[in-house]
Amino acid sequence: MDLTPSDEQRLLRESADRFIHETYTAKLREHNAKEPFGFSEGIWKQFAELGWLALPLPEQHGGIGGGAIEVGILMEAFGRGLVSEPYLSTVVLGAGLVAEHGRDDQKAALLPSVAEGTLRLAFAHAERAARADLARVDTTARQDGDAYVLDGAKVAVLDGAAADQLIVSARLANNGSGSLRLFLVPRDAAGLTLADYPRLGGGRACNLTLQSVRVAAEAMLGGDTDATPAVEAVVDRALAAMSAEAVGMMQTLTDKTLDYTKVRKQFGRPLAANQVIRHRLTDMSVQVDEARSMALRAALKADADAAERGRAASGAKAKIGKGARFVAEQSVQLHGGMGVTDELDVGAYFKRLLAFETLFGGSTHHYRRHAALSGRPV
Amino acid sequence: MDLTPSDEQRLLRESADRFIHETYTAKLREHNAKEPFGFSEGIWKQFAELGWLALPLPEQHGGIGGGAIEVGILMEAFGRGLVSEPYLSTVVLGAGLVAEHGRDDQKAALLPSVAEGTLRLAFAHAERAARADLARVDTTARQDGDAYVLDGAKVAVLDGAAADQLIVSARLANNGSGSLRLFLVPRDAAGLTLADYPRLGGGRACNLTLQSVRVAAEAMLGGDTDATPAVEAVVDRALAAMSAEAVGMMQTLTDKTLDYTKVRKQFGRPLAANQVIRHRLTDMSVQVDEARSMALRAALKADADAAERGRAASGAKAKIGKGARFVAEQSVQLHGGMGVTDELDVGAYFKRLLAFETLFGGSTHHYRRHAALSGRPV
Amino acid sequence: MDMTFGEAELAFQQEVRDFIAANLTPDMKRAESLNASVFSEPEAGVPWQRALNAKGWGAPGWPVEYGGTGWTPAQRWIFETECAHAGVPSPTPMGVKMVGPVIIGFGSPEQKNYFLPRILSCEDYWCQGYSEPGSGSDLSSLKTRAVRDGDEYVINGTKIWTTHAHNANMMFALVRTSDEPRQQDGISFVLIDMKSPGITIRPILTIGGDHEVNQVFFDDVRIPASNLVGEEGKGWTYGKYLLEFERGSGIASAKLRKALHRAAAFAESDATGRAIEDPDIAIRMSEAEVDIDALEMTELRVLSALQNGQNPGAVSSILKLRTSEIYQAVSRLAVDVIGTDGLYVEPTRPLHRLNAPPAIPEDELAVMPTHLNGRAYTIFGGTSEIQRDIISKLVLGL
Amino acid sequence: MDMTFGEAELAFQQEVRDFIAANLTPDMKRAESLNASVFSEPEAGVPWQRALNAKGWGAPGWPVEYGGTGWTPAQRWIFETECAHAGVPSPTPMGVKMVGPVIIGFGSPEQKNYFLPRILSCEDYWCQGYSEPGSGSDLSSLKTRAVRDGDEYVINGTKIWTTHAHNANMMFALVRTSDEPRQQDGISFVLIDMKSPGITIRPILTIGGDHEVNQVFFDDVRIPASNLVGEEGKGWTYGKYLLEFERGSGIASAKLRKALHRAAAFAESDATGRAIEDPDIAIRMSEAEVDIDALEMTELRVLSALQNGQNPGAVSSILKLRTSEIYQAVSRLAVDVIGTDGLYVEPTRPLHRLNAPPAIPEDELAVMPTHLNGRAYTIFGGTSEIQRDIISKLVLGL
Repeated sequence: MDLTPSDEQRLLRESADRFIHETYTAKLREHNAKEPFGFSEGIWKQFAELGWLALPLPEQHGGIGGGAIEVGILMEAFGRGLVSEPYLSTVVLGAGLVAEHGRDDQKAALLPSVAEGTLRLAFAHAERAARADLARVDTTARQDGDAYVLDGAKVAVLDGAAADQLIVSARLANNGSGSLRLFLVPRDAAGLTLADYPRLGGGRACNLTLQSVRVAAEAMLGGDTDATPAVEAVVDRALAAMSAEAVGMMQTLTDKTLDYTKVRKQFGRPLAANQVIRHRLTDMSVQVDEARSMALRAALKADADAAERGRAASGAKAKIGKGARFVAEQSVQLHGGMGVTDELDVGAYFKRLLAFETLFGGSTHHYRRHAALSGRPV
Repeated sequence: MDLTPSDEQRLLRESADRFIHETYTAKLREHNAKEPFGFSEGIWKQFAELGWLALPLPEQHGGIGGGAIEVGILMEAFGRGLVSEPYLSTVVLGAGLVAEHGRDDQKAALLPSVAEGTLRLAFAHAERAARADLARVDTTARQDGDAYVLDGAKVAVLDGAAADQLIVSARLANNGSGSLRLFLVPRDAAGLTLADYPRLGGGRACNLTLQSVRVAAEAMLGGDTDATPAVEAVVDRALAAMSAEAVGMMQTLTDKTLDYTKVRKQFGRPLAANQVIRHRLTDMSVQVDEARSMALRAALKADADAAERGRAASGAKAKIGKGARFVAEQSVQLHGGMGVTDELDVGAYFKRLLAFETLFGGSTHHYRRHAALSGRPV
Repeated sequence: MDMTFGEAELAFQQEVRDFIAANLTPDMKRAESLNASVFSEPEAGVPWQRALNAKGWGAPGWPVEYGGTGWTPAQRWIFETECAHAGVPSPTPMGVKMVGPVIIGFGSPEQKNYFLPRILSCEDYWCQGYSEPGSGSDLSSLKTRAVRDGDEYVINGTKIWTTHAHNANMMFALVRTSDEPRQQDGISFVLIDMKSPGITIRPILTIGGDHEVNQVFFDDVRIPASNLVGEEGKGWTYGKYLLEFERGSGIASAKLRKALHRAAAFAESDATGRAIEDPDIAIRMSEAEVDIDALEMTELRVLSALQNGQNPGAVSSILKLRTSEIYQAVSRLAVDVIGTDGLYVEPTRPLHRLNAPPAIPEDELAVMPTHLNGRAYTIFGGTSEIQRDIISKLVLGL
Repeated sequence: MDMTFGEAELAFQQEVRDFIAANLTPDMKRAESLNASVFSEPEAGVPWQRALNAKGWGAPGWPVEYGGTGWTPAQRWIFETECAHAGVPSPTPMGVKMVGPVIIGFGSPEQKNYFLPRILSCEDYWCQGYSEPGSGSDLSSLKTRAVRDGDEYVINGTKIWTTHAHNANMMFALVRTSDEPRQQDGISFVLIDMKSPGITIRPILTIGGDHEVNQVFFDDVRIPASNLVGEEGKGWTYGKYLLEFERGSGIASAKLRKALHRAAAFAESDATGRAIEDPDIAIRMSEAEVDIDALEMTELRVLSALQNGQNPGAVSSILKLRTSEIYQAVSRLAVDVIGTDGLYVEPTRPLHRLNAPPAIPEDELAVMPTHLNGRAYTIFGGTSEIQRDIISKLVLGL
């Protein structure tokens, strides 16, 4: 038992922090917001060169074979910089699903390109009626000879417009009725319509409709087996990654607020001279610390059995969600009027943390899942 | 629309406040705790003489015909004094059930004696398996000729040992199976066993078992109709009364804490010089004010239709429960070491407010009931 | 004590309902339902204020001689409740509720004659110049300076958080006319024509993406000395009067209830996957509703005290604090109800000018910006921290 | 980074389990499960401490030369976790964890030779004389005075909140030996025989009805001057050393988890009407469990840093704050689980001396007193308010 980072992990943290600090300025964010996909192709290329896109991918398919801890180190730095490049959607979710559930030929075909930065993926799973229920999928896949025909609608597809291929979940409509499958669908497939929009806190997302979208049978990810366990595993790892990202945001907001309240004067003395504000900052830093512990736990349990993994991931998402809300709201509050404008970074972190809370379900959802996975009747 | 008290209401408040202030000292409470029933027969007689026992009873049966507002005025004063006399159990619940659901002969036989202070009642309804669910009653009443035979067990019967008659709820076991009935059972009935105990925060309560307790058919309260609506109405009024009592306790605790923190010095200055403590006291007084509003609302709606009455009563219980916890916990906290001993009153108020929260279900239970009565699926 | 309305009150309620039915246009209603800011855009707020004025209801709170209605507190409550329920526009209060009372209380006869009718009719659109960068909730430290020069004042400095400065043709402002040992003593209350040379307006976009507030710069701006209200150096007193004028008259529960009902409607729709079936959402709806019930009761207790000529006491100072907290809880609940639809960012502003259908249901559009902008509720007009400082002084004698 | 145990660690875990199985008697176990106080009664605590001492585990934290175990942090964590899980007694820490380290650090050779073995064997039962009425969390203002008189000190004054003074035969105390400009500089650390003439003990019952603390009066109490530890006037430094000795070594998560599991067991029983089926209870169980998970991870991070010879930094000062808050949340959850059974007041103390069956299930007896007494967690040892003051200084540099 040892929770101190290895030398490699320390180096990774240093290089990620340095890159973000030097490169990922407010100016870059402003630039990225105007890009068609909401991020910078150049930065994405640098991610590839730094080996970050390959980091968690298996070594036999062009990856480095890192684990959730390493992804967490990167994501925390990304959170500090409010990075909008599609790391979560392409590497953690997209490539994660291919690695977890894909056939060997699919891994060999797709993963090296992801590692090189030449292929982007997105996961089209959530639906309007499902809310946070991962199991609720109404989109259907009807087998038609050598092809599948997909019909349905998806919401909140992260970076969908930037993806070359979308991994679309659907339930089988005829053979094997009701069982969940994942399909690789090219973004420009006939019958696929994207409603692309700028996303709260940076990056883009889209809603999409599938009207008789026809894909070859080989486009089914993996063999003809239920994809639910793979979806749960990969989403749990995404929760761990997002948790680390949230830690980065929370830490940065707390640091910024601390700096501001030390300098900003009111009634002739710094805001931080108020005991109420000092205690608020203390509670913020306690929340950051607990969030850090939970993100680490979710990463350490990312390869544990499904129940333990799920409890750690949902525990992290739930607790960090509450903590993130507190830290974000108090950061805005303590920045006063300037906190509620788009002129300071604080607002951007606030919005990105709201997006964190919303994605894959909020704190109550995850406490409930935690309780269910603990055998409590909920 | 006018929410200012009438002259009569003002006078009642003044006389109740004066009585409690002059008579109901810590010394009396200490004395009462050693009395067999946990209260003073002499004080109970005074309550009768002051007309307080008659206050909410119908005029045709020896009462004064006051309403929930008047009861609330009394109960708030009782809360300030931590009164342990069985007003809630005998007058609000017991006589309330007789007035609401009893036959005219029962009202004529019982209510004047309650008003005079010569008859005490208690309501034996809650059961271990039911938790806060008023509708869950497993005790049975089996009709046997001209009698009913009661079997079951009740918990948390307030002032049961001090009562001359217990009003026991049971479900019919043969004729009209499952329908709820109330029975007047003498405390010394054969087959009735009381486990009497001192109650958290003052007064006494008991658990009781009924083993083939035989009562005459006339002992059934009211006609042969379901008693559920009467139970709900009377418990809602009890919730309003308890809410007012809680307001009295919360106000007193806040006053005491304010006084203490102004005087008690630490690091050379009064505790109340700390901004964190001033804000805490502010939040306590805000909670008291909101509690006062909700107790008033519950009283004003005590005779409204069932849904509106229930929403107001459950809303008050839920919100005041949360506020009471906050005020009680912070009062103890701000009194420091002395707050966690039995040497100051603060602990007694803390315990009585805990008892308030527990009785008839906690805040979550009542928010859920509020939601259900508002047509929300819970 | 009772909560029921008498016959006269019921008749008045009907009159208000009839008025609203006759004057609230669909455009106004849509603009209001898509309004993510505190106050309505002029295109909705001005015609509504004019309709009120035509009915004689342009400034209910003013003395009758100046155009007030002489309503009882119960009538005011009925009016506000019906307006909130119907979703009428919320014109900015800077004219009717803010500069109006100050002019009535301290203005010259000429100022009264000239300005008051123009306030009622919206001929003048007012903004407020109080806050400055660096002064925050500590107004007494303000630095914008007005120097007397013959029959004029020359103003230099800057004001910030100026709501609707870009729509206004008039500003009332607190400016420093002298330096005194007590900073408050050197402050005066002046009226400024926004078309005066030397005024520049810099928009400040809110966290929700709206253009509601501005920074206003004054560079040798000249105003006639007759635009001084009352005495020089008494501006602080007038500013405080204004706060007290408003205090204890807040009727916010009706608007909060309306906001909650809108959130409930979203929760019951298929667009949110019937969020109401999540027990957490259902129970939080009840929590918010009970909080609003408590606020309403407190408001009614204050109104009843006023109606009986009593001083409602310090209770009224608690209302702002709770109103802002409940507002944020309700807007947060709405955000949780719409789930991932909250990720959608609509750049068009004001939202009601949007023509093409967005990627989420149109009536959800204002939910997230409303929540984001609403974080300002616990900041502007004195942060909640300062409110607690004040309450601990007033209510607790600390 | 990994959370799994190596082979040696697993072997040690087994050794601890075997030890507990062999030494934890049913009486000790029952006493502990019915213990509503922080520390066990001597009848459970003393035999357990003696068993530990017989095994050589009497004072794991001491240097090996004085009887310490030399455990790695991971071993300490395993030991504490297994003990909590099994529900072993919690002897008072005043001997092994408090006065012991001070004597080791600053005592004379004679003091070490005499007292340390008696601490390990419980021959001496220690209590702590720090707090005084009126000094609260501000210890530097203490007034109990020790005046040198030949080879003795004469002590006058009073100490309060003295845990188990009624069981103890020895007290270590901070007393004032001189008046200095800095109040702290006049304080000395002395050892007092509790059987000395002039000592009176007044019991103070806790809010939960337990006799755990006392007020102790000193009326011309004489102690040998050789009972001064270290130098006169340095008592404040030794007291702080003691706090730092303890800091960062807290392993509370295991005990909290045990308390939560007990609450869960109640919730799953018919005695509570299966409270667990109330989704609010079930979800709060998960909230508490996740809070404990976070605390445990923080503890493990601190242990790992120590294991690698690093300074865990300010993180450890957060542990007390969160531990006390989570403790109260868990005890509150247990209270909500048992519902109206919490109304039952049992006068017998300690609870494990009860012979007749109570009106509620016996294993619920400690729930309410534990909750009531547990309000002290955020008060004693520096209130949570003072903890936040400290953290804001240490962690945030404020």
